[in-house]
Amino acid sequence: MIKEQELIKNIIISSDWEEVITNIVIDENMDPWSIDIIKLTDAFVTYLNTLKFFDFRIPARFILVAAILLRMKCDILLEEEKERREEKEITPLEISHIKSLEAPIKRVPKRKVKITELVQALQKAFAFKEKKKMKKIKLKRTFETLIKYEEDIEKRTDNLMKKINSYTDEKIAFSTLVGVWTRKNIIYVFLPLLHLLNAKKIFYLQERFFDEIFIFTKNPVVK
Amino acid sequence: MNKLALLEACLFTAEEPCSIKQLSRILKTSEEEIKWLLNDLKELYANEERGIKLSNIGGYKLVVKDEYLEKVSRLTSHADMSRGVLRVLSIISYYEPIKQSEIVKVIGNRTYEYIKELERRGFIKTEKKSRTKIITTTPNFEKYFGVKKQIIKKVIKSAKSDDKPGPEIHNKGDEISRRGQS
Amino acid sequence: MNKLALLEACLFTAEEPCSIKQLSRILKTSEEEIKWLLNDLKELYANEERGIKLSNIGGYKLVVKDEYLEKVSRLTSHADMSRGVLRVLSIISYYEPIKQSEIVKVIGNRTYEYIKELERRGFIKTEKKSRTKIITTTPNFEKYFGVKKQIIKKVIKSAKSDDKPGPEIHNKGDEISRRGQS
Repeated sequence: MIKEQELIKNIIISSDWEEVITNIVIDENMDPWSIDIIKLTDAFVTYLNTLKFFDFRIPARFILVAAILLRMKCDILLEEEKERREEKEITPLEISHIKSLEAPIKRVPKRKVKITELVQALQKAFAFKEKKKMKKIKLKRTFETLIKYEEDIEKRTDNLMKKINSYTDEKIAFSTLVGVWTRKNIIYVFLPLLHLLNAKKIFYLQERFFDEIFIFTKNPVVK
Repeated sequence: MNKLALLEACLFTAEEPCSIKQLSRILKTSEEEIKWLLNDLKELYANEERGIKLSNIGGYKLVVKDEYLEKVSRLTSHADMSRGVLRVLSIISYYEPIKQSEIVKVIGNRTYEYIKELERRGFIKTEKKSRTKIITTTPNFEKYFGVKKQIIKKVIKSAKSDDKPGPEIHNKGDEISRRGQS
Repeated sequence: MNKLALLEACLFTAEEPCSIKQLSRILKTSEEEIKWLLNDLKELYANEERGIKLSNIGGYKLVVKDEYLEKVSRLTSHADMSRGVLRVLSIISYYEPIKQSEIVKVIGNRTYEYIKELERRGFIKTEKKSRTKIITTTPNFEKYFGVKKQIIKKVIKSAKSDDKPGPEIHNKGDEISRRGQS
């Protein structure tokens, strides 16, 4: 709407329609051919409704400018249509008999390897070996951490169930259980929650994706 | 360090034709001197005992002399232009001046990129006319193929009178490729 | 048609070094004459005004003279050795004599094809020993880099000592792997 309101202001203060078009292009940096005239009219009606005093010169100028913009749009659409028709009318070239030219040969200039490059290659080979070693170590560590997590999942599930039971409300928001909203905390609650859900010890409801998840101790649907 | 030798090494190694500006940067000398050196090199290659020459199409580079092209072509597997680009260039050379839209009609949308490449390499020039481009070949086109435009056109036309079916557009061994033997 | 010129055109164009046999087929002349012509060409390039020379490593081809290599190398993106091949060659030059199986451990299965290429180009020779191959560099290796093996090794070692002691290529400490470092 803002664009249209600017335009109306432009129409009111300009002295003639040429000035309006000039202002559209220079001040508003707009393409006069792409102005949505329906939106513009709607905005104008809104504008008229806010007026306490009615100046007939303004609607008259507005109608003139709108008509000119409409005319410009028609012209360009007609021109495009004409061009499209012309393009369709192009008789396809007869090319089946044209043999393709054969390209002259291309020599690919290659250069010799420099001795510095030989040295760099060796350094890369060493780095490569190092990387391989590092990868193995990293992988090992990751596994170790994962296993550690697995170990106390039962304990965490029990703790979470106790926490859920401690609430008197029949529905508890997931965010309440998480407390401080950090990635670690979320996962720390979410994983045991999945276990409880799987064991059918709790039920959940989420209206829309990414919305709050509500946890119930009794099946809310049955109720 | 010999300047003429370094110039030769540059032109021998360069993948793309070199500009005088570029050469003057590498040789650390004036563009004026580069022009002199290029001239010396040209004279050096003029000797009939030499199989290469200095080419100046879109820049300077060393190329095999025309008369030896055919004989050495089997030593490299690379063509200098993709088949699509060559096909468009053939159509242009046959019909020029020709509208870009007419080529698009038969070749499809890749025409635009082919034409851009041909223009970049200086084989064609385009002139905007209302909404399309009018395309013609340039003198570089003749220079590159080493034959006059009229002869190229004749070659293509004579293919028509043979009345061969179309699909072998890209077959090897048409007359132009044999120019090396003439 | 000038034979010397055609020979030059061949060596200029060829992607791979040419054998005398191959050249004699293209020039339609005896191998004896090819040898004479190659000699003529070599003399022609000996002039200090020339930036290129005749190389004879695993066959004949034209290459840029060593002293201009550094200045012109950025003009092409193609080195005449792939990165993988170069990496394997660098390992061989540092540790030689080295077992093929030891290189496979670092580089992986592509080692086999890289070694085949290096052997074909005459940079290394292999000697079968029980289940693996023992690899050493050849005089062509020195010739290509234009420096003695000992100097190449010194350069590599000094570059190595800049950083941490080289992570050993060989997990198992057999004698072969350590000889190169002594």
